[in-house]
Formats: sequence, C-alpha cells, structure tokens
Amino acid sequence: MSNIEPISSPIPYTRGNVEPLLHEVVHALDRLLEDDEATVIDLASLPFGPGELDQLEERLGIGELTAELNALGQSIIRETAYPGVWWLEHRNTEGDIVGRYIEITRAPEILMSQDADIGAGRAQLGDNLERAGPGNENGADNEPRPN
Amino acid sequence: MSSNQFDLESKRLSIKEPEIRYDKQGDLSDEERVQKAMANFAKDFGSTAAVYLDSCIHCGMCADACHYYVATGDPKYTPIWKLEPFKQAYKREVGPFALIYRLLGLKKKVTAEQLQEWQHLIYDSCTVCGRCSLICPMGIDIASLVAMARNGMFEAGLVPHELHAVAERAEVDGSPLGVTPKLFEERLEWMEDEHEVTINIDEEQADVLAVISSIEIQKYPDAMAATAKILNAARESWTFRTDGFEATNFGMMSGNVEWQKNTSMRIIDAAIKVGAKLVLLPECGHAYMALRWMGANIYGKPLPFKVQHISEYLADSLNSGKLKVKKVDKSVTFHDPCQISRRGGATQAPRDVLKHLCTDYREMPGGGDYNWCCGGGGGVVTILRADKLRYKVFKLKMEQVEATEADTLLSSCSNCRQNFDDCQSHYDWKYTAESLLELVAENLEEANA
Amino acid sequence: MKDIPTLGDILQARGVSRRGFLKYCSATASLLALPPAMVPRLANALEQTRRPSVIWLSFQECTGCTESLTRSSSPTLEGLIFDTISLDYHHTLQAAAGEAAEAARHAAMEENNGNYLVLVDGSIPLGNPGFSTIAGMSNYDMLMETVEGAAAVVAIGSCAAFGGIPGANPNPTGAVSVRDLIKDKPVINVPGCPPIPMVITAVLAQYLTFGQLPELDRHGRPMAFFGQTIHDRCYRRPFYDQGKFAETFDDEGARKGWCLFKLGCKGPITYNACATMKWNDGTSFPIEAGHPCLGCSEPGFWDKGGFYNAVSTGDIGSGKALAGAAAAGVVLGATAAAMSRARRKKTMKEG
Amino acid sequence: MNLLEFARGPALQVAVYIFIIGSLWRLLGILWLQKKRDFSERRNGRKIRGALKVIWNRAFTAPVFREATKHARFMGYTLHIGLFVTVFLFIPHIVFFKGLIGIDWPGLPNNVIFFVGVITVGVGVAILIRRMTHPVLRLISNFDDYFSWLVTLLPVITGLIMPIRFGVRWETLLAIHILSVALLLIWIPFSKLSHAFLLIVSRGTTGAILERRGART
Repeated sequence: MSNIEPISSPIPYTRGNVEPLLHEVVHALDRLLEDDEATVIDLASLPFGPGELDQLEERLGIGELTAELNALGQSIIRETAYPGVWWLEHRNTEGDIVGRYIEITRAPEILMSQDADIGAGRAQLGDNLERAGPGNENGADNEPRPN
Repeated sequence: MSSNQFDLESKRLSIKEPEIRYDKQGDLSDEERVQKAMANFAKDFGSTAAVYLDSCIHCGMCADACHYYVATGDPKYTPIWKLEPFKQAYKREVGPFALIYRLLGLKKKVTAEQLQEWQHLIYDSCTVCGRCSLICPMGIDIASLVAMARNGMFEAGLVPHELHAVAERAEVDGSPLGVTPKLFEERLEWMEDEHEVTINIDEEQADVLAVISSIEIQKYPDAMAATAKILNAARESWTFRTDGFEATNFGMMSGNVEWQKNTSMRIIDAAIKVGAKLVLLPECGHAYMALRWMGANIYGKPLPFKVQHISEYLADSLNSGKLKVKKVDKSVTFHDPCQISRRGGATQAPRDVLKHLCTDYREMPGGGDYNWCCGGGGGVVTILRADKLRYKVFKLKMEQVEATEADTLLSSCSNCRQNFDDCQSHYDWKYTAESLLELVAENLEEANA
Repeated sequence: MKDIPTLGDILQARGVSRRGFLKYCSATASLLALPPAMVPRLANALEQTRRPSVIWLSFQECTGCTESLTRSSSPTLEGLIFDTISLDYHHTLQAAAGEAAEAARHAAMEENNGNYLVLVDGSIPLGNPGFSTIAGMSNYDMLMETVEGAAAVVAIGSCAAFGGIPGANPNPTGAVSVRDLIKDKPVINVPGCPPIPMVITAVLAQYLTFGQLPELDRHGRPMAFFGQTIHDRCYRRPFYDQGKFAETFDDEGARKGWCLFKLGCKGPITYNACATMKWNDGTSFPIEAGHPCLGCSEPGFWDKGGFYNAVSTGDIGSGKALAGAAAAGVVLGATAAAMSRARRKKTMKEG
Repeated sequence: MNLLEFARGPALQVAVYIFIIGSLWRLLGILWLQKKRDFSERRNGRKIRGALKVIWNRAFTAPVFREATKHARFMGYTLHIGLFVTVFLFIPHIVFFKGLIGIDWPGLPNNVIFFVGVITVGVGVAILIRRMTHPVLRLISNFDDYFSWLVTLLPVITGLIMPIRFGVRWETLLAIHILSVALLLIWIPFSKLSHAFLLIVSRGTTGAILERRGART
C-alpha cells in the first residue's frame, strides 16, 4: 500500500469563489464607510473547492489584532491585513470548526463585553467584595491594588 | 383557395385581375373536370413524383429562380405554389398518409374553381424551363411536376384556348401550324431553288433522318436549306420524310399524353422505315425533350437509332473535322434553349461549335445552364392573354444579353427565336436572335467537298 | 410543562457566557442556513426554548442514521441540542430494555401528550406484521400508537422518508414511508443514506427554536437544506460548465478533479446540502473524495438505474422492440404504397 | 414513476417507435410506388454518381442564386449548424447517445453550447418572422410549417432554460426537455421535418435523372 501516493487536494481551477468574494468584501467596506453598515459573510454557505478556503485566508492576510475567545471552545477573532475586515473562526470544545465568518465591521460584536455578562460579572465582583468584608481591606497585601 | 389568395398582392400585380380569365374545353361538369384532372395527373404518377411532392419544405427559394416571380415580385408565381392543388391532391389521394388525411379530413378535395384559377399559373406563367429545379435545396424537379399537372389539366379541359387549338391542329393535321406534307414539300422545293442546294426528300433508305419544326417551315425556312447544306457537306446519307417531319410536340406542351405519343411515333416510324441510324432534331427546344429523353419511353423500349440535336451534330462534325467552317469576325453570345441545355444536357455542344466558328464568344452573365429562359417556351408564346406578362419577363433576358455587349445573339431554338422576334418588335430592341445552324451553314468551308 | 427549563436556563446553569451563547447562536444560524442578520432573533428564540420530549422509533433500518448522528464528534453544538431535548425512548441508545423501555415510551407519551416529537428511522413493512416487531408489536402498530399524541413527526433517513432500501424493487416486505401512513400530522422528511448529522440536528433545532415546521419541498424535505442540488453547489461545477469530465475513475480527468457527470453522478437531480455542509465534521463529501453522488436523498434512489449511469441517459427499449417498430413501419409503408397503386388504377379507370 | 422517469422511459420509447414506424411508412409508401423504366439512351455518367453529387451539392446553392437567397441561406445554415452543435456536441447529449449506441465523441464546453443555443433560437425567431412577413413564404406556408417550427425549437428552448431554471426543479426541466424531444421525434415522420431523410431521396432522384441526361446537376 505504501507505493500508492495519496492525491493531495488539487487546486484545479482558478475560476473559484475567492475572487468574487473579495469583491464582495470591497463593497461591504464601502457600505461600512458610507452608511456605517456592517456585513457578515458566513463562509459555510459557500461551496468552496479544495484549498480555496486557505487561498482566501492567505489573500486576506493577518493584521494587527488577534483575539482569542474561550467560550464553549476556542474562537479566533482576527483582523485581517485589511482594517475593518475580520476573520472569525469558532471551534467547539473538541476543537472542531463550527463556524467561519468574515465580518466587515469596526469591531465584531462578539468582542464586546455583553450586558448579561457584565451584569453577571458585576454581581460576582460585588459578591466577592462583600464576602471579603470592609475590615479585610489590608488583608491581602499581595493583591494588586487599583489606584 | 379562393381568389383572396391573390388579394395579398393585387396592388403590385402588373396584370390586373380581370385579365386573368380561364378557358374551358368541352362541357364537362365541375365534378368530372376535377376527377379527370386528378386521374390524369396520377397517370404518370410514380415514386419519383411522390418523392418530390413529399419533400417540399416550403422554403420559397424556387421563387428566386423563377423569371415570373423575379420580374413581377408576385408570390403566386412561386414555382411550387403553381402546383398547390396537385400537392394537395397528392397528399390526399396518393401519399403514404393519404388514408389519414382522408379520414381526418386534413386535406380538402381539390375543387374545379381551384383548377380554373391555377390554369394561369400552370400554363401562362410557366415555361417549364426548369431553372427552379436547380435552386431547390431538396432537389425537387419542379418543372417535371408542372408537366405532369398539365396532363391533368388537359384531360379536365382546362387548357388555354390558343394552346389547345394549336395542339389539336398538330394532332389533326400533323403540324401545329397546319403544315401538310404537301405544303412541306413545296417549301422544301422552294428552298432548294432559293439556296441552290440539294434537299433529299422521302428517300427510301437513309442513315440520317432530319426532322424540322413547323415554326421553321413557316417562319424560318432557311433552316431547311441550312440543314441540307450541312448534311450534304458532311456527305451523309440523309433525308427529310413527308410522313415524319414534324419535330414540335404540342401534345407534350399542352399536356395530352395521347397526342404527344402520336406525334413522336410519326418520327419514330419514319426513322425505322428508312433504317435511320440517327434522327437529327432541328433547332427546337422542346422537340429535344420530346424525342431525345421521352421518345424511347413513349416507344416503350430503347429507340433503334440515336437522337441528336443539330447543335450536337455540328459539334461532333466540327470536332472530328468532318465539317469545316470559316471564322466569323464579330462578337457572339449564345442563348441556351432551356430544354436543350439546362434540361437536356447538351450545353457544351453549341460552345464547341462556336469555338470553331468565332473568335470572340461572350458568355452571358449567369448564362449556360442557369440561363434565363426567353419566356416563350412551354407553349406560353401561343397564349395571347399571357403576352403582357411575357413581355415583362423578357426584360430579364434583355439585361442578360445586353450585358455581353456582343454584336450578335445566337440561339438554337426556333421557338426561342420566335419569342425573341416578338419581344424585339415590342421593345424595339437592337438584338435579333439568329440561328446557330444558319450561321454555320453560311460559313461552311467547301474544302472537303 | 411549567417545570421544564428553557435553554437559556440550562446554559446559564452550566456557566456558559453570553459570548458563548452568541457563538452558539451564530453557529446554529449557519447550520440552519439562516442569514447572519437572523442571529439576534435566533438567540432570543433559543433562550425561550423549552426542552421537549422526543421519542425515537427505529423500524426496518440499519442503524446507520443513529450512527451518523452519534458518531459526529461529541460533545458538540449538536450535542448541546440534544441536551435541550429529552430523548425519552430510543431502543438503541437507551439503557432500559424490554418492558421498562416500553413503559418509558408510554410514560413520555402520556406526560407530553400533544407536545412530543416522534423521530422515525427505517421503513414500515405492510406485507406481514411479523416482518419487523418491537416488544411483540408490529412497526405499523407502534408507529400509529406513538404518533397519536405527537406534535410532529420527523422521518430520519431515506428509509423512513421514502421507503429506502427495504422499499427498493421488488420490495419484499411491502415497505412504506412514514408519509405514506401519517396523513394527519406534520411529517418532516430528512432523507439521506444516512442524512448529514448536522442536518438532523439543524432540523430539530429549527423546529425547536421557531416552534413551527420549516418550509418543505414537495418531498417533505426542509427547503433550507434540500433546496438546492448537489450539482448547483458542487465545487466541481465549473468543470461541468467547461466540458471537462472524468471518463473513468483513474484517468487524468479523475486525478485533476474534473466533473463526475459521465461517471453517473446524480448531483444534478439530488437535493441535499452535502456540497456545503459536508461530512465527517465538515471534512469533505463524496464528490470531493472522487466518487459520484448516488442521489441517496432522493425518492427511489436505489431503483434509478445504475449508480454509474449518467443522468442524461434514456431508454429507447430493446433491440427487439425497435425491430418490431421497424417491421410495423415496413408493413404500413407497403400497405400505403399498395393502396395508392390500387387507388391510382381505379381513378384512372374512372377518369 | 415521476415525470422524469416517464419522460426518459415510456415517453421516449414510444416516441422512438413512432419515429421508426412513421419514417419507414413514409419512405416506403413513396419508394414502393410504381417506377417507370427510363429507356432513353443515357448521355454519360452513372446514376449513383449523379445522385451523390446532388445530395452533396444542393447543400450549397449554385453561385448564380446565392445573392438572391442570401437571407434564407444564412438563416438556414445557422439554424442547422446550431441544431447540429447543440444536439451532437453537448456533452450530456453525447453521454445520452453513448448510452444508446455505445460510442461517444468529443464535445464542446457548456457555455459554448449555451451561446450557440441562444443564437439558434434567435435565428429561429428570425425565421418565423420571415415566414410570416415574406410574401412568398406567407403564401405557401401551412400548419405544418408553423408547427414544425415550434416543435423544432422547443427542445432548444427547454434545453436552454435548464441552466437558468427560473426556480423550476432541474429534473422537471429535464423531463420537459426530453418530452419536447419525444414530441419532435413523433412529429418528424409526419411533417416536413422528414426532409432530414427525404432530402437524400429527392436530391438523389433528381441527381440520377439529370446526370443520366448529362445535364447540370
């Protein structure tokens, strides 16, 4: 069996989805600048040929900012080489990709702290403070102290 | 199929409706006329005609080949349209799906009214020149179908009067122009004196039986002398026969199969009687079709002699050196008679003759096999009511001839010449159609005499 | 139903953040082929969703559909969906057996009368009740009994949806589909042999989130997943358009990944989401592996001629039949000609 | 049995049977009529040669008629070449023919076929307009002409719709396409469309006769 060479995924044609999709991104950037309208492109809804997705990722490049989100598995939120164009990859707890998107926006919604989480966090912080008590203010010397 | 078929174009029609009358012979009922028309249309009906009638795709290209359509722009002159009632009858009565057509009533019976209307199209406006047969992308020989349709029309008694009269006279008198054997003999004797040439009449035995057209006897008698001169010069054993001299066949032109047969059989019988090896046809187009290509079929077996048109004979004799001619010093063009060239296949012969005869031969543009018909063939020249149309159509021919700028116009058909003469005087035209045969005879070199 | 927690409650209890939930929602929207703009609405709906009871019936089937579903990596988002439903009966997966299992089914039916979902895989034999039974009960009886109080039925796999392989010619068991039997309840078909696991969960998710039947095509399949052909979404489509085809499985064209139309690909007449959702957790789908689509999500896919016969083939009948036609033509032609000859003779006599 | 199965199964079969029966019926119904022997002395040539010559050369109108017939010829050639290309060089069709007769041949890319198909339909429409407006064609046309036009162009049109779809399912369009072909097959033998095979017979007949006379063929 060892003499059978696996056929690597060929990039068999150039007339694929990458070019038109990039044009779509350009139009989306126009809309963002002119009307402040954000666009989300769900890459799962497009029929990519083998290798095309990598091609797309390569064409968009890597920009200044990459964020990692840990919620129900890892997610990567990365600004591409083109500001305002974001590459989002959601994985589940197994590490399988469950969604890929290009967002054309100033900052993807998911980067924002969510009100529900802020509320929960605030409550948590309040609880913590209460539990610690006022007398305990100097108790933890090694804790960083906000100025 | 009422007259409203013609309303489409009545405004552009050069011939006004009232002039299109139709003639009737005999006192048959309409029913009988239709019955006879169809029966006799079907008489010669075989797979050949069936193939043709089944193959038309209604492309209309035949119109562009027909001088009547080209000259008038009137769609009713579309060649295949001239056969419409016969196509209808074929599909209904003979075609492979005839039963279906009849049972479902998809094709109506042809009516007497229809046939009367079509008389104009089948006789007045068709010279059976066969130009349309050459354009048809389906290869339909439309001209042969018109000839068949005429058979039906004749039996239905729906022939133009003049043509019928001429044909009847040919049947009764043996000549369409009333040339009796006695008159023929007189004319020959006159020519003998006039041209100082020996003319053989009624020899018991001869290798060559020469026949002649009544038109020549009456209108172009020099042709008889010319024929004699040439045959004498070629040292042929030849003769004219008073019991078989008439080459024209108005039975064929008008559509009477019986009369056609009688006319042809007179020549065939005479030829057999004298033991002829060759029957030499005169300058007459339809005579060639009648005897050269239809004669044997009328006889019912191969003819025991060869049949040649005079131009073929001249070509052979000049090519072989049997005859010699002086060169004529003028430019010449040649009008091909349809039945001899296009339909008959003897296109090359006159050109061979002219190669020997003249230095400046000029082909007409689109000439030769695709030549415009003179417009007088197929009996049309006899039909009075067709005159206006005939003159109109002749303009095409005039243009074709004039384009050559030749000094002399030649032809090898007395019927063509007759039409040329008539149109010439109508238009006061500069060209006279002259006889190829006579020009050869005038310029014979007596070297081997 | 008052004590049934909503999905929002469940997630909160598990400490899933709002961000996590949003991520889950966009993944679900993607799964449901909803436009990304629908995510907020979806989030809202999902939060309110309550955990419904689900009864899974397996009839004449191969367990492939269950395999397909459970073999997808777990825990996953699909897994989460299953956390949101209460799978009260599935005789392959449940621990209980025998009478206890049947008792669980009856209990779930009684408790959730009018609200539970019935999932069916496998076809139902009508030929003889004994062909397939569970706990001594024929498939037909069990289906009818269970569906009685159901809110909707989902037919999972081509067997349940269309009769599938048991129903293939000559159909010895008289197998029929769920839709052949259930006329008074909504039936959603999720065909495929097996169906794409994500499609199964997505259909459930959609039903759960929006609480209504998705838009179905004429074969009862959700348009969201079965609205387009494999051919239309296939990455090899440009080759079809360019006229580049693999002629055999090991020729240059096959190696270059050209269109498999000539090798019998049923992509043009097969409606499914394989080309976009793909298999094995989004790895690939059969065409990507170099094999033509079999058309497994179409009715009667087993009986549509050979898998390797191109779609654009026709049947003009046997040589014998053609020869028969020719002979008939000859006879008719000869008759017509003879009739015409006879008619001609007759007319000529009369004329 | 769904529409597609019906179309490519029984419908196509019946159409092919009718096509065969009708064609032979028509052809033999003509050819087996009485034939007259021609006793005249032939000038030259062989009948077969003349027949073949005319079968070939009537596809190309004689030069003298070309100017007058240029529109008809342009339309005719375009239609026939268009039909040939779309029918025989479209790869799914080739696959279809291979399924029937076991041989195949190279085809053209689909977009080329589509383009040719659009031109074919365009010319078809022009042909119809010409038939309805040209005095000669209007006069000599009958039901056969118009219905044959429709039946000829239907498969092309239904074929062209397939990639566009208009929201209709692919297999439904394919079924309609095949049904339109079935209609065409049924109609051919009983209509002027049988010129597809009659042209050989009629051109051949004239060719044989004219060649025998040594006349222009």
